[in-house]
Amino acid sequence: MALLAYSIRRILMLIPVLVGMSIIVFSIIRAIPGDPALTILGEKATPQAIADIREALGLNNPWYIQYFDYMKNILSGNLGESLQTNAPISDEIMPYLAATTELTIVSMLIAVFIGVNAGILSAWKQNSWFDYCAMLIALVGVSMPIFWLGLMEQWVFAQELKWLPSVGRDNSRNPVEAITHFYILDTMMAGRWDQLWEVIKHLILPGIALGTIPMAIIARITRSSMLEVMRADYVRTARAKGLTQFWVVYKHALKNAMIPVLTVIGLQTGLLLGGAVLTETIFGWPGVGRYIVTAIGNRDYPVIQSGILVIATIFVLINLLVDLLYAYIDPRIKYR
Amino acid sequence: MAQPQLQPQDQVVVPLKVKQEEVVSPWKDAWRTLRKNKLALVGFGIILFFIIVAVLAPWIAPYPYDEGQLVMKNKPPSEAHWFGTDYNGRDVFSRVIYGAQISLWVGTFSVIGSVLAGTLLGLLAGYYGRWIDTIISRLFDIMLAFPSILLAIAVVAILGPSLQNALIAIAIINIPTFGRLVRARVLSLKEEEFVMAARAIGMKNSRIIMQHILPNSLAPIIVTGTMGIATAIIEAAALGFLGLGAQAPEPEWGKMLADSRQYIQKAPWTVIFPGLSIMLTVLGFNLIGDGLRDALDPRMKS
Amino acid sequence: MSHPVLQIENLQTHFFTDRGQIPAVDGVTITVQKGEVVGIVGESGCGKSVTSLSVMKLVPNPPGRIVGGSIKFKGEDLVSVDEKRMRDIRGNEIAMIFQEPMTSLNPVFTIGDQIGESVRLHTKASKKDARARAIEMLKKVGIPRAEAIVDEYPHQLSGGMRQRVMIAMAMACNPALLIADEPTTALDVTIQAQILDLMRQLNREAETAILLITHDLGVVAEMCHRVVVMYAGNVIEQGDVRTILKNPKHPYTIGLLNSLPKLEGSQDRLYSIPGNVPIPGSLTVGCRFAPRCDKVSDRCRSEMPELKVVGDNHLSRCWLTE
Amino acid sequence: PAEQPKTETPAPATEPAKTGPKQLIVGRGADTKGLDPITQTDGETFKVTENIMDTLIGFADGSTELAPSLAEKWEVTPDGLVYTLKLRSGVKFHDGTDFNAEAVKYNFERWSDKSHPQHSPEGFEYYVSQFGGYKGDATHIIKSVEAVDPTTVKFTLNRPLAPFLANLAMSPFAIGSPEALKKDVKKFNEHPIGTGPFKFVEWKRNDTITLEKNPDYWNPGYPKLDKLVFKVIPENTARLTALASGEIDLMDGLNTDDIPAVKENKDLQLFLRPTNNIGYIGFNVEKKPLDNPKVREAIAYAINKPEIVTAFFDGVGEPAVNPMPKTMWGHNNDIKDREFNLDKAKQLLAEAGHPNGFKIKFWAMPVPRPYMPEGVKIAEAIQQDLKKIGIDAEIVTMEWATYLEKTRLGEQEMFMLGWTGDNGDPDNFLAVLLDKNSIGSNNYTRWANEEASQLMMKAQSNPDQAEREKLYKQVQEIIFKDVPMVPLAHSTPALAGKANIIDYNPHPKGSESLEKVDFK
Amino acid sequence: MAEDLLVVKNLKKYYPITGGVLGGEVGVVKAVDDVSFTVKRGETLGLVGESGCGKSTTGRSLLRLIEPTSGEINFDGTDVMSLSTDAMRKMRRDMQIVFQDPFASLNPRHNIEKILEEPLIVHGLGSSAERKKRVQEMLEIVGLSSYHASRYPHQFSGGQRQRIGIARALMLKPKLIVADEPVSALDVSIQSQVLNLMQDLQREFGLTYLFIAHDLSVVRHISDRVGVMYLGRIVELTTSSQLYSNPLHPYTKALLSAVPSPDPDAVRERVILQGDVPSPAKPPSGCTFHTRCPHVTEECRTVRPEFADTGDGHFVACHLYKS
Ligand SMILES: Nc1ncnc2c1ncn2[C@@H]1O[C@H](COP(=O)(O)OP(=O)(O)OP(=O)(O)O)[C@@H](O)[C@H]1O
Ligand SMILES: Nc1ncnc2c1ncn2[C@@H]1O[C@H](COP(=O)(O)OP(=O)(O)OP(=O)(O)O)[C@@H](O)[C@H]1O
Ligand SMILES: [Mg+2]
Ligand SMILES: [Mg+2]
Repeated sequence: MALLAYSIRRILMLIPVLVGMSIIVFSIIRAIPGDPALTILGEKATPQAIADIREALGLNNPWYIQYFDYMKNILSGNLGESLQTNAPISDEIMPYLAATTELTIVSMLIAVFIGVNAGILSAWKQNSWFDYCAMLIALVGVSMPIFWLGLMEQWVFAQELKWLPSVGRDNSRNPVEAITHFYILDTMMAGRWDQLWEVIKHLILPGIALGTIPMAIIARITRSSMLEVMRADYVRTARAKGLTQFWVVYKHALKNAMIPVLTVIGLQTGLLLGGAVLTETIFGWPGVGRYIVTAIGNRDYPVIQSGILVIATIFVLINLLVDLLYAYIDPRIKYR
Repeated sequence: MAQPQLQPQDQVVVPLKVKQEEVVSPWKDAWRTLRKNKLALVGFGIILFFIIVAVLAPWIAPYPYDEGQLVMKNKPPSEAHWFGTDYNGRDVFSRVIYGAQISLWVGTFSVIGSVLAGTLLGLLAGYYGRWIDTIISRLFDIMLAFPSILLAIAVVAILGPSLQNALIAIAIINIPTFGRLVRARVLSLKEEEFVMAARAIGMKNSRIIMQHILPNSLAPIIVTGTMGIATAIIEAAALGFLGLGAQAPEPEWGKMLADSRQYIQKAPWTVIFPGLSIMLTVLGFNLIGDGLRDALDPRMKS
Repeated sequence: MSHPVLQIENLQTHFFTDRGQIPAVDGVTITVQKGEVVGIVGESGCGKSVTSLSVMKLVPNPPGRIVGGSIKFKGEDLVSVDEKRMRDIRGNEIAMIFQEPMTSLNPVFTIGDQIGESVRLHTKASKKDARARAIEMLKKVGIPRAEAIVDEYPHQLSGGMRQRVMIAMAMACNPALLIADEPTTALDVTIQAQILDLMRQLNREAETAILLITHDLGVVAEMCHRVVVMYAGNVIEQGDVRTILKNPKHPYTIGLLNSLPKLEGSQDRLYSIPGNVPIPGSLTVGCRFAPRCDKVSDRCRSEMPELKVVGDNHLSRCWLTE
Repeated sequence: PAEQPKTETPAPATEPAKTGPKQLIVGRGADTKGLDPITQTDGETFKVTENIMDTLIGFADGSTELAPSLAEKWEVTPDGLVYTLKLRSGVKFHDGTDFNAEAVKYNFERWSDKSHPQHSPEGFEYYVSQFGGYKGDATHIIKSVEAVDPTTVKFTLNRPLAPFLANLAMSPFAIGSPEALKKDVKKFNEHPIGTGPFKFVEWKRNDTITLEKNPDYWNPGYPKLDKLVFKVIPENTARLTALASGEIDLMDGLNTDDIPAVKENKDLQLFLRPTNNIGYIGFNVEKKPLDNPKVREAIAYAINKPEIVTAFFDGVGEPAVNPMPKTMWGHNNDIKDREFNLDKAKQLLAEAGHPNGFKIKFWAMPVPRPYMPEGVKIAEAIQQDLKKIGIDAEIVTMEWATYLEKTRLGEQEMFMLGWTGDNGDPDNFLAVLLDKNSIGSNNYTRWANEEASQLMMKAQSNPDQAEREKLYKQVQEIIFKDVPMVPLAHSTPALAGKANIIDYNPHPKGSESLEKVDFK
Repeated sequence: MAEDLLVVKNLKKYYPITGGVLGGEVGVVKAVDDVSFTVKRGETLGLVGESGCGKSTTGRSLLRLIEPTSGEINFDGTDVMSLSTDAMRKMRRDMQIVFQDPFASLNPRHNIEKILEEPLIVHGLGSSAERKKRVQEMLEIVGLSSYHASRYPHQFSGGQRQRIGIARALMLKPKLIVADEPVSALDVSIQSQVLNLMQDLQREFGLTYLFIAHDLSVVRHISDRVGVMYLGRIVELTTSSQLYSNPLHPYTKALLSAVPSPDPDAVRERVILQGDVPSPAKPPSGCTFHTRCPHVTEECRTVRPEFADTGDGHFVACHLYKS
């Protein structure tokens, strides 16, 4: 019950944040110099055509009128239409969102699996050869400019060795009809295992590039959290019961150590969702980060607004989810 | 069962060297711990190296960073050009050297900006609470809910792409990081008994903040700041990579990467060296940050 | 009194840190007979906990290591047994409870889980049996609503209750020896009285030998048959409880007793031992207590006295008792 | 290539032909914005729509010569005011409705009439620029469009327009199904219906657009392919990698640096798109010190055109002398370009009163365009040379939209831009870029030369091509002398494809229908 | 000069509990619930009770380090509750506090000289040289050497730090010192040193102490009078000898009997209380001790007993002693 009340309160608290965000986004993008009409028309624009388009898009209204119009739409569940494509954003954004989400999930799976286990092993075998190596790698990992890592990956594995494809989400030669836009799901539903393999191959390089930093961060935090927990009294209690080290680590310590790790995982997932711009640029990934950045370049106001709003909402929801997961892991948490 | 084999030297008790009379301030103490941390020393070494390189750039760079000959385009490393040449026939080695100036400058000054603004806001929010806290915290929430790179892109889009504006954008997006840190620190320090004691002797708020709260928030700020420089350098490079940071012909590392990426197969040296430099600098700051954290506040590990 | 459950002989446990080698426990000899309650008293940092952890072989390693002496449990030297055998002993034949009931229970598992875990590990009982045993133990240590509490989490219990749970957990496999490391220090006096009462009762009923670690001479007086007084890693005096409290020989023990404010009489001024408890390892020669001792002689500063028999079942480590 | 090594016999490239439907995947740099061609202005859109929708008149393969398309024949009255087009009969739109004169009339009405229900509130940019305005405007060229009979359309003009037929051949003026347009004009932009060789299937935004063969296509034997996919791969290098690994079959936007690699690769072949553009360095003649022709000329001398072209247009571009393609009629071949000469440049600067040079802002294009593949890099190269004559050029760049907006308003000093021709007429280059009436539109140099403008006006209204040619040559001389811009290069954009692709003819206008393309 | 230095009447401190969907106030923790007592000039009043019973809250409320919910505090003739923030700041010259945790109550980044000098600076007392001299003097007084002045807190042992805490409190020559468990964190052998010091200082400077502790023997030793707290209320208040020889409240009795004595011959009747201390967020009705009291009656459950004098200034709040 406390949990429910807490969840509701958290969701209510989201409202001012979202409204604040929408206002900030709205004012920011209108402060950006550059006319959407021009990006639509390009270097061949005539003044007449520019005027026509501005009028048609309502860009001649004062910004607060534009804002209220926009919010009115949002509240009735309408994210608006792209200035560039005239397509409803709610339709348009789905494939992008799915692409980013798929990549994010894969990256996070890689990051969590390797990161958590490396962290545990490092803590378990503290000061061992493995520990030093893993932590050095993790340190290099957090210091890695991902755009450089991506480029290097492409160069080595795609261009020189030709082991993996370097761009895109799948092999377009025999695409599977996109239903969910999660290509892994789509190919599986269609029973197209050859294409599934293609999709997975396409995910590997960007997945690693995107997953490296969270992986390193997770490994480091898991290690330090584990070390801290391993010093805790209850771990000593568990050992005093005669449990093997394995059980002490994986049962008693891990569950407690996961609490800060979970925070980081949640935070990083959120960051990846919106911050995958660079990776998406390098790997030609048709994701939402690029969608928004392209829209910024095009001054496609509705797309920027809705795109960021959607991302932010997801971000906050992920954090909410993480908080709720705590309750599952840590019965002590009282929601106040 | 055999008795455990005891090594003879185990029995020798090494006496502790505790010099009772010496005055050891917490900072000195931290410095001692830090000095023992080999990785942190490596970090210091790396950063010192880059600082020296940056300062002495005009003397050690064999060529100007903005002059090349098109006929020397994309030549591999040679004796004359250790890191090869780029698409304009410029010496990559010289450009990387000058690039150190830019990265260190942007990293340091953007963080100084974020720290100043963040500390001020964090102090206000944490110490005075109530509606000031609500407003500032909400603002931080809002800023943090944006994917930071998008926010930076938007800020640069307003101000126009340039190195200085990238610096400003990075400083802005990192304000909440420091603001929240300081606020949390203030909130916990406010409950500390020594702050209570300061109030008990009749101290004014302003003095409490300056004498007790701020000095004790400094350690985490320094640690986070050091790591923040690392992040800021990457962010600046990312903006440069996206064409929103440094402008041609400034030899910013991220920009060099972006400009040369199309030649990666033909002239990989134009991509490898700037990237390595970013990584090394960032690694250096992270190493120092790790070391500082262990030295300044062993409990702050996270 | 011929069957010692535990015989610690000249135990030395050192910590190897970057500041140097710290002899946290440096020559401790303790014997615990069947059914006996032996108290270890001493001020903070004198090595009480390290001694008890050494018996369990739970000294964190690195940096800690047993570097000398023997620990015989029912004749078996624990110093040299392997980890597997040690796991059989822990929780089964020797159980341990700790000072902080707040943090010694794992916050993310239920009480029943944590008690049952030990039972299942050592008796191969089924999950159901383990749970039944957990409830039985909870009832035994006087926890009301045992059936409900078994499914609750530690944070839902008060400190006293948690310490009872710790005791239930320790006693679940009927250990021959219970090591209690300051079991009541964190508790209020009224709760302390409850817990001590419970321990006394368990000692009588199950004949479990108890090694009770405390810094409170009052607790010792109420609980123990014999007392070991430690100072800076050494045993400095040892004997049965009446002898130590009524007729102590070592200046430290005497000073300690005198410095206690008495509930009954009102002394105008308390006796106080000058100086501070030494950092272990900072003294390497002579009697560790010498710098604070008011009866100190030159010999004390240069030569470490032996633990010698000074009376019936009474040992002391002081040159004055020569 | 009749002779192939033996190992090549089971060439992987021929496999699609054997195993399944013939499919061509075209890699490109950006996605289409919308598929209703009249609403669009960018090439990425036309690359797709030209395969779906036909224009009345087409261009011959690889040239700007006119060729029959939906119209089989046409006649013009001598006064140049009435055009009669004979339409192909039996042609059907992809939705099964008939293509006929009424459909043509409907399309023109939709485009020209602002009050037409399917007219766009955003207007039709190209219609205005090519046909002088909308119905009712004084400058509107088309007086009427009549459906004389189902296969005959008659256009009556208000005044003669020399390039009228060429205009009809432009991609935006492709004929769409009236039924589909009437049903949902918004949807048409996502799912166009035409008479073209391919039918629209699916559009995954920023990823792929899929088309399939139109079995009822009016041109017998075509298209050769069963399926046509356009795939977005923004990065040029990445796109080439995808081509080499077989993910795509054909790509545009090949980096000039990669041309040797393509040539060396046996599995690949190089295509060159005939040039139809100009990339130039412009001077805002209203800003000091660029108002001085001597200064402009000095800079012109300081730009090492041949070296820049070699370095950045390697093999696929040639140094430009005039602001229009060399292959176009009317190009003045007699003008000899200035040599790269720093001494001369210095001397001119001194004459102009700037012996020690000056500081200047040099606006560089932030985006690659066919006429200027690497704006900033070229700017950097020029900057290096300008430094040698004492001109300290600061490179300025900003978002493309802002760049266009500000240059249009004349905020720039020295800048770079370019132009790709829409039809084969010199007017489309010279007047658009340098006529004084184009200031505020496409004359970014703000060069207002009375003499040149007079000459161009004369040329526009003169139907005699030989006369016009002379006039345009004169204009080019004036331009060369007064240096409002330094024409830099005409590029021949490079494309790469699988070695087994045949019958692919890149068109100078930048996009083309792929109906004839086939695999060996 | 009145005899009573400090008069506290009906002091209350309630902490709000927030929760629910809107995060509003859903209850209160009655940390201090209607406490009254007086402290005479020059005496030591002890305050004992189990953890969480509100001792610290009481102590801090007196100095308005925590803003009390209601009540009257009269210090040396001044109504403390009505003072402005600034006046209160000045008032604190005369009321000082020593904290329990010797590790947390000293700013780790200041050296001892700075810590001790600070009170003087804050109140603008003395020149720099005079202040330094005072610091040296004070260090000697509390049994440290003047060369300690330049050292930092972490270089001292717990006992030494507690001396520094006391020295800081003394710098302003206050009239009253609230000592909040000053010896609880110390080892027995150190505890006696600090207790002796405090007694010496009291004699020398004529100090008045409010001495808070949970250890009955310590309080008994140092105090002239002792108040016993239970769940936010004082249940018994009398002289320390009376309290030991003639405890009236059942809780006091139980508390006394629960203290283990180091004398193996001591024989005392043992009262072991059942159950735990209830939560101050949900204090029991009537007499808050009724849930654990061996003498509970129906009245105890409903009527709150009055805190009344049974004679000779022996106050008790229990229905058993209604006159
Ligand atoms: N992990 C460790 N690393 C280094 N030194 C240690 C470690 N654990 C204990 N010691 C040293 O061993 C000494 C004895 O510690 P121990 O915990 O046994 O004291 P104790 O008598 O139990 O004290 P307390 O009453 O505070 O529990 C301490 O002074 C400490 O310096
Ligand atoms: N800031 C606060 N917010 C809410 N409740 C509080 C706060 N501070 C104290 N309390 C509650 O008030 C009650 C009294 O606390 P107080 O610290 O005065 O007890 P104490 O007698 O000093 O205990 P201890 O012996 O543990 O120091 C406790 O139950 C505590 O939980
Ligand atoms: Mg201990
Ligand atoms: Mg307290």
